[in-house]
Amino acid sequence: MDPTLLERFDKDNVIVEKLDTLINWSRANSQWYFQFGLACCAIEMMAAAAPRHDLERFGAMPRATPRQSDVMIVAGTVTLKMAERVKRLYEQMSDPKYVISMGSCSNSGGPYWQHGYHVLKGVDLVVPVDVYIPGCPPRPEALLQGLLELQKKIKTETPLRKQA
Amino acid sequence: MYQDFLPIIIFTVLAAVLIGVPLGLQHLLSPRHNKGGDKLTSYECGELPEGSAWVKFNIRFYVVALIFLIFDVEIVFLFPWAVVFQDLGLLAFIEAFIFVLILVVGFIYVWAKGDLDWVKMNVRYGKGRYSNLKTEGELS
Amino acid sequence: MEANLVDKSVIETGEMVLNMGPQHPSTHGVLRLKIHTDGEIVSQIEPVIGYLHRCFEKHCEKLSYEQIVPFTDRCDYLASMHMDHAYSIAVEKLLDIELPDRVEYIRVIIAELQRIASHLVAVGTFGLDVGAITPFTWTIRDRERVLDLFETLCGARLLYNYIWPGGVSHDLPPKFIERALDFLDYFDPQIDELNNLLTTNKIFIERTADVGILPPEVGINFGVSGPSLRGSGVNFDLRKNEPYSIYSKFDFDVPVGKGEMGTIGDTWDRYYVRVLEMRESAKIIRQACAELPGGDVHAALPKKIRPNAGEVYGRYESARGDVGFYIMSNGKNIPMRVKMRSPAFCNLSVLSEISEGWMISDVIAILGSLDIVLGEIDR
Amino acid sequence: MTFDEIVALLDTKASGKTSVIEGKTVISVSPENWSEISAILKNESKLNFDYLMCISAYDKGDNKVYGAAYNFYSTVNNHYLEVRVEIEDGISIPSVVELWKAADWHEREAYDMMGLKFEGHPDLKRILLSDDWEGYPLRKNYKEPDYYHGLPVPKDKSYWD
Repeated sequence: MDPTLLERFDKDNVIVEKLDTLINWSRANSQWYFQFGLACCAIEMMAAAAPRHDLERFGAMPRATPRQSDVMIVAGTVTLKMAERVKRLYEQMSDPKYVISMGSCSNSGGPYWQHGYHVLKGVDLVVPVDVYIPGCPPRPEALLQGLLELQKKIKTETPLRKQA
Repeated sequence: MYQDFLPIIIFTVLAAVLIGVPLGLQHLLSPRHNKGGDKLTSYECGELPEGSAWVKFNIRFYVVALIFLIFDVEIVFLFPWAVVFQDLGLLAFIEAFIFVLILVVGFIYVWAKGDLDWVKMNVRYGKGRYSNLKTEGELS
Repeated sequence: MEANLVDKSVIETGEMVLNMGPQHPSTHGVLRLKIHTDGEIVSQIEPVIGYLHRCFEKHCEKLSYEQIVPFTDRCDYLASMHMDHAYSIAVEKLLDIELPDRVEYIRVIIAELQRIASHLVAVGTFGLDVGAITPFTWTIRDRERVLDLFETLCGARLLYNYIWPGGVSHDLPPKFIERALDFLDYFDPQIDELNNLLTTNKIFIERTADVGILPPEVGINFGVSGPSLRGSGVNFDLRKNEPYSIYSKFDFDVPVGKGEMGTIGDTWDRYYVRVLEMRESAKIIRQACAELPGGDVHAALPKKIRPNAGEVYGRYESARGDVGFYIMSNGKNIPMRVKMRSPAFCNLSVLSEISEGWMISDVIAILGSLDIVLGEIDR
Repeated sequence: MTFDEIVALLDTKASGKTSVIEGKTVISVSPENWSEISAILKNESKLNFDYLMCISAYDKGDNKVYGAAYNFYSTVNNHYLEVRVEIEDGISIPSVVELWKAADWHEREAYDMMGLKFEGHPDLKRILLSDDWEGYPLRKNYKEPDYYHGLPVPKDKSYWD
């Protein structure tokens, strides 16, 4: 695997790199997540943001409005009454935006899949999801790993080249 | 003659560059496809806003804005006076003092009439610090 | 002659309907408040709930008694041990099982640890609502230690499925009691630190004293319960008035709002009752750990729960208030109807009554002091 | 006061309006005189039920008879009472919002979940579900809608096997 940008600074303090990679590097390491706590997973997201499993180490800072956030962490059960709001909030997020579906409730309806008449069976029916985190609720470490997966995904993007 | 204006020219050019370059970069690098649709609707915690913000506000907000305007203009008058204040001597100082004094009288009147505090709370269960603001609240 | 040049009543001013909608950092979950404001003064609030309605009562009509326990966990996800305990007490009342003493003691220790953890979150987020960031980081850090205890106990951090009708799923792991007592020794000075930081903080007092006063008779009429009602001076705690389980064996006193910083029943009192309650819970845990008897934990676990037809209403004192389970059974192993009386549901209904005339920032402080959890309100 | 004393007192106050369900410490009241009985329960000094714990709407199972179980508690006299009001579909129960403000949301929830109509309630509309939801979910004969606002409600299991 080619050395990451950080390792190349060990050898010399000036590196030459494609603009795509530099943009991806900055976007990946500053994922401001959109405080979108719905249910039990929100408490685990809060615990992930708290001192023990600190999210800020990875540059993930909680933002309250969709205008200033890049990542929407859907943490909890999305009910049918809430589905349109999730879609509208996703639309109102500023580009480039990503979605992490945290917890089995937002992945696929979770424990409420069988008799939950008011539960949306998976948030991907409403918004495009980038990373799914299993668990009910997933541990804060699982959320951290979800963010790292998203970082890998962002680093493979080509923001400047004309999309196909 | 021109020496006086050189710093101003440098200042405006610098400002133009410092603002223009980031805006240009941002226009170049930012993704373009998501500019319309729901994105431009006003954000109200996920809901569609009900009613409009163009509501007939209470008159007291306009009064506060008016008072601010008066004292703002007063300060504008004091600026040139402050620049040449040294070589005008005692007379100018007294005149400015009278000018400010007249406006302070108006300020005291406005303050006493209570037009400055626009937070007019009438609390249902007001006690302790807020007991004077009670409405017809049953609480004695 | 009063120069009444302008007849002010003619100039009627419109009200702006402001939406503190389902996604808002300070509504403690997906709660929407339709606030009618004139400038910044709130004239009327209409809470809209149901954004987290997960059909708990429909699940109870389709699942058997043991299968419902994970769903009661997910109702009040900040104090899920309390919900399991309340549900188990109701079902045991229906089956009238006799529990071994060890199970009762374990349940009391776990319930009081859970009360400390839930109050820590309530105090932390209330500090956040009023603008103090540090208490949140301190309280959640201390709460992590309680979650470690629960993790050694049953492997889960937040939703445990630990207390079953008739007993508990696992016995205490070795050295659990020493670890719990270590936590309590570590925890006592932390409460004093929290008091120095937040409770006696001038800005905090200015923001919360005399704000959002809940008169006792209004609270009782609205069905408010728990620390929110005790903040108004009503000495009503189910563990004292109606001692279920073995709470009669422990001596602890019930903190009641005394209006030290303002009047009785204001936001500061509701907050301070929770801080004192954490100390009382620590006292109970110490007494329970000292007298923990031996014995088999799975002795009274029924193989098949099939209660005879009848109804039962089990009451329980959870971290948010008075949880009730009204279970109607018709003899089958699936209940006919389970209705959960949610304390936060009634506590929230009093919000529009006591926050009339306050400013929007005060309404956020009042909402924080009521300590609501939306999973339990919407069920 | 024990349950029998309460029943005796109620008989003296409003004779014949309440009946005890055999084998259970529960009073059953017909909708017509429920408002009168509830006034007695609240204002009578010896009873003084000032704390309405919860209203549970239940379905008898034969798609015709529905009911609401009121659980009362008195913080002053420290005693309990459970009252049941049963109705056929379509008849409405008099609301008790003026006596206990806690009933306001509980009655809206009973209407939302079970379809019990409470006449005299300030604004009886759905509290948990959205306003354009058809059907009352907790009824035994409730069938889940297939689509709601274009979103599939039942779990699509086609890609499972």
